[in-house]
Amino acid sequence: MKMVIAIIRPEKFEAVEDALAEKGYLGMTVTEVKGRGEQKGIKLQYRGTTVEVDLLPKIKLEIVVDEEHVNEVIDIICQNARTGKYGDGRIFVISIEKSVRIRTGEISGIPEN
Amino acid sequence: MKMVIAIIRPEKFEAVEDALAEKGYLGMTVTEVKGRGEQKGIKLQYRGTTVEVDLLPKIKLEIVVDEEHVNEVIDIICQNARTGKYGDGRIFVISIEKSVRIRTGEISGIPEN
Amino acid sequence: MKMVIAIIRPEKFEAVEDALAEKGYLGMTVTEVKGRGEQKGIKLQYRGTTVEVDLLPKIKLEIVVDEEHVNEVIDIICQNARTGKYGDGRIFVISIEKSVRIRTGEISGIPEN
Amino acid sequence: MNSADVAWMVTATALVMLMVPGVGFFYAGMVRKKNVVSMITLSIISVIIATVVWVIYGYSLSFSGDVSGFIGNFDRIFLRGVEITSRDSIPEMLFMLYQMMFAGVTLAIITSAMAERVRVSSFFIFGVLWLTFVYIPFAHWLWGNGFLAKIGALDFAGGMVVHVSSGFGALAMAFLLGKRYGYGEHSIEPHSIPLTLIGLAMLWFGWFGFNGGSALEANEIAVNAIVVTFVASCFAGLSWMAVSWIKGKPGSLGIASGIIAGLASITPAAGFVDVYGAVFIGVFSGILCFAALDFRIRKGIDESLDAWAIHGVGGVFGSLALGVFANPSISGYAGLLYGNSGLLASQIVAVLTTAAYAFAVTFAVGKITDVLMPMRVTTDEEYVGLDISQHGEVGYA
Amino acid sequence: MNSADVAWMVTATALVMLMVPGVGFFYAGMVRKKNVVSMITLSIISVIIATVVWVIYGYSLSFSGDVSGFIGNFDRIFLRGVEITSRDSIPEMLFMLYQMMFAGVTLAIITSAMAERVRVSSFFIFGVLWLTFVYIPFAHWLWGNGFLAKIGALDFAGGMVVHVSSGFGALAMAFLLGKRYGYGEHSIEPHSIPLTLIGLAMLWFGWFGFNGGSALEANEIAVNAIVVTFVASCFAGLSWMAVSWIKGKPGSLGIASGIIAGLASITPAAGFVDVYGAVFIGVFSGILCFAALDFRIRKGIDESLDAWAIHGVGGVFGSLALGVFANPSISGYAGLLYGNSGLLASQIVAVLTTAAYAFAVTFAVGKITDVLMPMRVTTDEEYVGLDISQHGEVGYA
Amino acid sequence: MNSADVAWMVTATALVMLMVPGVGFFYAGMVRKKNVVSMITLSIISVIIATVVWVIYGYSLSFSGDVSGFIGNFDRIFLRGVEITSRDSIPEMLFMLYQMMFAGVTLAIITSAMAERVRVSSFFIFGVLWLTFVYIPFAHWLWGNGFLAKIGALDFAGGMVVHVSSGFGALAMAFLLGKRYGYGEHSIEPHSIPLTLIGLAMLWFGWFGFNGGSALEANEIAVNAIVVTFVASCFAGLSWMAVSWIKGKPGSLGIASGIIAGLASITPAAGFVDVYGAVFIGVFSGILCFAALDFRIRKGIDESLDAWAIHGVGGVFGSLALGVFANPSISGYAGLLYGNSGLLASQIVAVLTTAAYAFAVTFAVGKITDVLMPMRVTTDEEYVGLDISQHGEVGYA
Ligand SMILES: Nc1ncnc2c1ncn2[C@@H]1O[C@H](COP(=O)(O)OP(=O)(O)O)[C@@H](O)[C@H]1O
Ligand SMILES: Nc1ncnc2c1ncn2[C@@H]1O[C@H](COP(=O)(O)OP(=O)(O)O)[C@@H](O)[C@H]1O
Ligand SMILES: Nc1ncnc2c1ncn2[C@@H]1O[C@H](COP(=O)(O)OP(=O)(O)O)[C@@H](O)[C@H]1O
Repeated sequence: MKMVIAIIRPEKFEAVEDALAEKGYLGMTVTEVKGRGEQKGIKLQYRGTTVEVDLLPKIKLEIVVDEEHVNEVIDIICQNARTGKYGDGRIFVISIEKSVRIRTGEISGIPEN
Repeated sequence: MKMVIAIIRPEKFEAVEDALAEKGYLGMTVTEVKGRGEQKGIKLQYRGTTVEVDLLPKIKLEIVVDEEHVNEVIDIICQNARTGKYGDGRIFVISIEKSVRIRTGEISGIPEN
Repeated sequence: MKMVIAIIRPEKFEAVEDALAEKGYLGMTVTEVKGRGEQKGIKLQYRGTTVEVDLLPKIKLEIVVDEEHVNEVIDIICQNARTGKYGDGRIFVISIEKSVRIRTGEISGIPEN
Repeated sequence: MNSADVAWMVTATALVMLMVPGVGFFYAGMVRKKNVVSMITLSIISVIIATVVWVIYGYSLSFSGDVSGFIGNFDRIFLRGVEITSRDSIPEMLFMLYQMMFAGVTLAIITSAMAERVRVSSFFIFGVLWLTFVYIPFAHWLWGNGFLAKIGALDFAGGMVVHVSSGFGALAMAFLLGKRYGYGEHSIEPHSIPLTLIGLAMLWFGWFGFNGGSALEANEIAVNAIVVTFVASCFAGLSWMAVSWIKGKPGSLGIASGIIAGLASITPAAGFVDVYGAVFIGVFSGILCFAALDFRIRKGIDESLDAWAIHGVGGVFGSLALGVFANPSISGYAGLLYGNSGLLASQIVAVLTTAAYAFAVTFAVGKITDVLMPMRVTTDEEYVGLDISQHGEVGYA
Repeated sequence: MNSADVAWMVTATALVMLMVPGVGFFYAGMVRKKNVVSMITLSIISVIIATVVWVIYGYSLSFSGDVSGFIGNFDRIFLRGVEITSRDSIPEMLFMLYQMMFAGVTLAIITSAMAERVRVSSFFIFGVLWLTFVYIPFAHWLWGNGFLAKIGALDFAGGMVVHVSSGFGALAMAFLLGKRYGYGEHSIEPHSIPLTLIGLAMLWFGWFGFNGGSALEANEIAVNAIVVTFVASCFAGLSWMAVSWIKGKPGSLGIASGIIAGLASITPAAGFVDVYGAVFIGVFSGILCFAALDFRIRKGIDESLDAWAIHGVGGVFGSLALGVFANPSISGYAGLLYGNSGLLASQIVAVLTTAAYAFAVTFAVGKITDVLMPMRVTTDEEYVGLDISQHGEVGYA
Repeated sequence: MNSADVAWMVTATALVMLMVPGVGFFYAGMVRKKNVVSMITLSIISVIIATVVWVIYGYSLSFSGDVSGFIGNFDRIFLRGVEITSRDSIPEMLFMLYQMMFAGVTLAIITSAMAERVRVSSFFIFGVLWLTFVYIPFAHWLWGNGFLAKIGALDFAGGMVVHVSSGFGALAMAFLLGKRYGYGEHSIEPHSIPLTLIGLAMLWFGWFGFNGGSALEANEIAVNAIVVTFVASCFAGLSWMAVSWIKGKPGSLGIASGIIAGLASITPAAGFVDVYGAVFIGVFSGILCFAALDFRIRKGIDESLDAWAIHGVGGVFGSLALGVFANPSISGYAGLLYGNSGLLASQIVAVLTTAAYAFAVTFAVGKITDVLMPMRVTTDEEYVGLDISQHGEVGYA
């Protein structure tokens, strides 16, 4: 199993959420975060001096899916979170060794690496 | 070393926290998150129309422990976070390659995979 | 690619942020968390009884960098987040299998393990 | 018409009005984030219900005429004949509005027992019934020349009409509605103490109009009322803090609760006792209401925001204390300390009557409402919170 | 000088003053977290601008003399000759201050249409121009014995001067400034409903001074005004809630909007109609303003915080309704219901004139400002939020 | 008894009372989340302490009789003989209550210098001592016919009694307590600007009672006072904003600070200067207090919430400015501008005396308290925050 970690614009969250649900990807954990991109933040011209706004609010999604669905999830997020401007965010994929459903205790993932 | 990531009900947090402490698992990082489960959210009947509440508040725990303690930590969390109803949450385990204690600079984990 | 996860004191965040930027590490995601260390929290003497404050506010940084930069990032964080007192926090490193830039769709990391 | 009295009473009316959202904020800060909107809205709805009822028949049944000591008549129905001018002091229309705010505040206080679990639609039914069968009779009995007034019972600004009624009513509702899901198992923490303290500020400020305005004129009784009110509130805040400090720390919610306890306790007495009485009432109300709160927690009763412990017990205590401390040099009424035991006797009768009636009839009214439309939300609705389930809103984005 | 009138009007002035931050909090809770400081600050700046303008020439041009019905003269420039004492009722200086607060509140209301996108420096220019070319003329026309007053049009406490002017002005500004980035595409949710309800509490409370004080004396008109004001607000809250409940849930923002709609609608009428008129105005204003809000959303107009739908439409409705319901037993003016069609005719003329003028001249004033200094921030500044980009501050750390 | 004066003074008393939590919210928004409860509670405790002291001996020592110009006597101890009625104007009991609120507000202001580091139990001791040795003497010297009053020094509503005392007292406490842990090393950001602005709204509103009520009657002095107060506050907000804009952006906290600076500065002068004086005082107070704040930051003094820079410097400036601008047509007192240099001389003596005394005696009182019980919490307690360590509460869950 993999965890897809996506950091997206807050205003794109609804679209991404709905698109994922439509394709049956319901499970997800959402965190409000702040992020600084590789281009640093937004530069505001201000009376000669430039003020840089470093940390902008972002939404972090964590979605655990089976390996074979990772690419689809990435595609859905990319399509729905993209504006084409700096700050659209990143997706990172990490490996989950074990996954447990607390309600039942059932272990639904076996370490894959 | 492993990081045990548990997403639990906020109202079960205290019980889990205390139970972990009792067994000597003190270190942990706690984040307020929102989550959608695989059954989607709660459906509220409302004048014929059904309103779905997707994202419910959850608490995310991140607990880094040595490999041999992972199962015990999982057990403690499961026992104390379970209500048996949908929404009890999930536990994911990932692999930590390196762990550094900032105060001392000491590196306490060696990559295991 | 690796994700460096650092949990630091909120009051050290600015220093860490600036130091990282200076060395060219701009990308990062920041979350407000609460943490309990391995020494538990701060003990307040209070009229004979001891009150323990378990969860103290911390800042979690997630910084994804190429393998060769991990150590430098860790050093920068350690130097700038350290007070030498309990509660300075921890750094964990995990492996990123894939990294996608949403804006362009470009996949910038290949699984390394 | 005395324009100075009008100037003061218009202001006092506005001050009492501010107490309505004040109760809302005070309560809302103490519930969980997911019920903050619900808690404030219940107070706003309370004054809306009170206004509709009052304009149609509430004022008339409370203050117009008297049917064998128990209730008024319908002569002032739809405010028929209520004048905006008068020969002396303030016009009846202003008196009507001032009293209307009291009805609104009282209904708001009782929402304490419904916190985080009441169905908003049912609350409308409950509100109308409760005002009709509890508040209006009380207002009539004590202020509309009803039977309690006739036996000589005194209630300056609503110790019984407002605080005993809502306090004991809330206790009844706590039994009727049952505990919040998870109450006693996991902690249900206040989500925003600053919000509660904003509510406290509005209540404390508004109480100048509540007690000071109950003199109905800008006179020495009004002056006495605000002095003893403020003094009692401070001493009560201090005494609650002191007793709670012994067991733990001097929490702001404790000081705030003490202040409200002092305010509720001095309310029936504000026009009758002097500063010494106020100090006494203040100090003891803080201790007594703290004990009551402690008792209700030990009994595991989820009267969530302590209208009973603070308003109910405070109202009872203050109503009795005035029977002891009433100083004839203030308004002519003498208490036990000044050699008159009759007043205390009347007060005891009135307190027992109102407390018992408020508890019993509120329970009945709640039961009837519950039959007509369930008063409690479903477990799922409670779990996601009333803000989403009842109002379709999220307090903080 | 009548000291009772002074006592009331000093209080009323303070109450209206509180409405200025009240508007700020009411609006600020409904914008995103990144614009909360901006939204409150715009209200504070509004009263500062109004004060400067009013002291220098605003008061004089509004209330001193009359130049062919359109504007006052400069006799009271720099408050020259405005006395702090007087033979009867209240001194002119107090009247001046009371009116100054109205100018401040009105400018604050119009910021609705600028929410989350206005450049703060340009707002200073806009504010001065708008007060000069819209507010001051309106104040003169209706209250300074200008041409609308001369044709017999009535506006008790600012239905046209305050609410039509700011409401239709806001509509014009919404067209001029355009939508917020992303409006209609993704949801722009209120970030703190409690903050909005704190604003509501201040507005509701302050409105006692706004309408009650417009009697300028502590008399029966003041009494009538506060009674009908409060009754209308409650009925409007109820009717808005009812119509919005049909489609969804009874949201607190809906109840709050209804209350403000009722307050705005009763404002022009508060000194002329009785309680029955108030109930009618209340109920219908809730329905009408709800429909207006619904209409503006369907049209995709980003008049962000609905000054138009609530204040504009409410002000128009109330100004017309008084032409129907004015009860001669209150202030001597009779409406259609009492057999006088002349008043309604005057009201229609006044409403059409003011609505059209407010829309057109605000648009022009906005355009001129925009030429002098762009009124809208850049996309980047809007994206990071006005708190950081305009004020260099972060609302919540 | 003049019931119009009573009507106004009862209201004014309530308004001043609201300033107490107002100071609390104003300060609390500017500290870190972990100290929000502490900051508000310190203000609430301030008025509680003031009430206890005032009722027992504070009022008597301030306003009863005179012992060689320095202090009152014990004739009014326990409010003995303070009447609730009087032949003319307002009864002494109302005056007593009104003055009590001033003592509470003043103690609240001084908590600026204790922000985020004071032990709550020690603050009780400090509060009692400070009121006894600083506030009560000041009230007597200037308002109780003490030696400063006798040399002709004027202080209309507390420029020296309230603002110089608390401002210079705060400065002393900042030296005594030392900096907050980490001050100057990492940023200590305001955690909620909206909360601070809610406090501002209460203060601005309450100041109508603070300055307007200091006329003690609903008369032309009250009218003048509220006009000049509001005008000065707006101009000060504007000038502070302007000077701060030059270096950066027009932050809301800057505007708010300017408004408070203007209010503090006009306070001693409100009953003596006219609108022109108010404009001057307003504009310069904004600039001066900004400079003072800038100076104290550059000096690295952690007088955390700037009671000194704003209240202290504002109070000094306003007290001197009235010696220049006092217009005899307001209250009969003439300043330098009207050819009388004597007043300014008295003002200079009074300002020097009070500023020096407030600094020195506050330092001494703080030192004594510190010996009795440490005034500063431990580093660990400071680190986790006073909310948890002092009150056992968490502001926001
Ligand atoms: N190296 C990184 N490590 C962790 N998070 C990152 C990194 N780079 C970017 N992010 C996250 O992604 C967000 C968007 O990044 P940015 O570089 O601005 O987007 P884009 O890729 O569209 O230019 C940032 O705000 C941050 O939260
Ligand atoms: N696939 C997933 N990826 C990430 N988080 C998940 C996933 N599934 C569930 N979660 C998290 O676990 C929480 C509880 O999940 P849910 O499915 O409702 O519980 P249960 O397993 O008891 O039915 C969710 O709110 C979400 O935060
Ligand atoms: N085992 C752990 N798992 C997850 N987070 C941890 C763990 N140990 C510490 N942390 C995080 O690091 C923070 C600081 O830890 P602490 O042990 O107090 O610091 P130090 O290493 O300086 O003694 C904690 O508040 C917590 O957020």
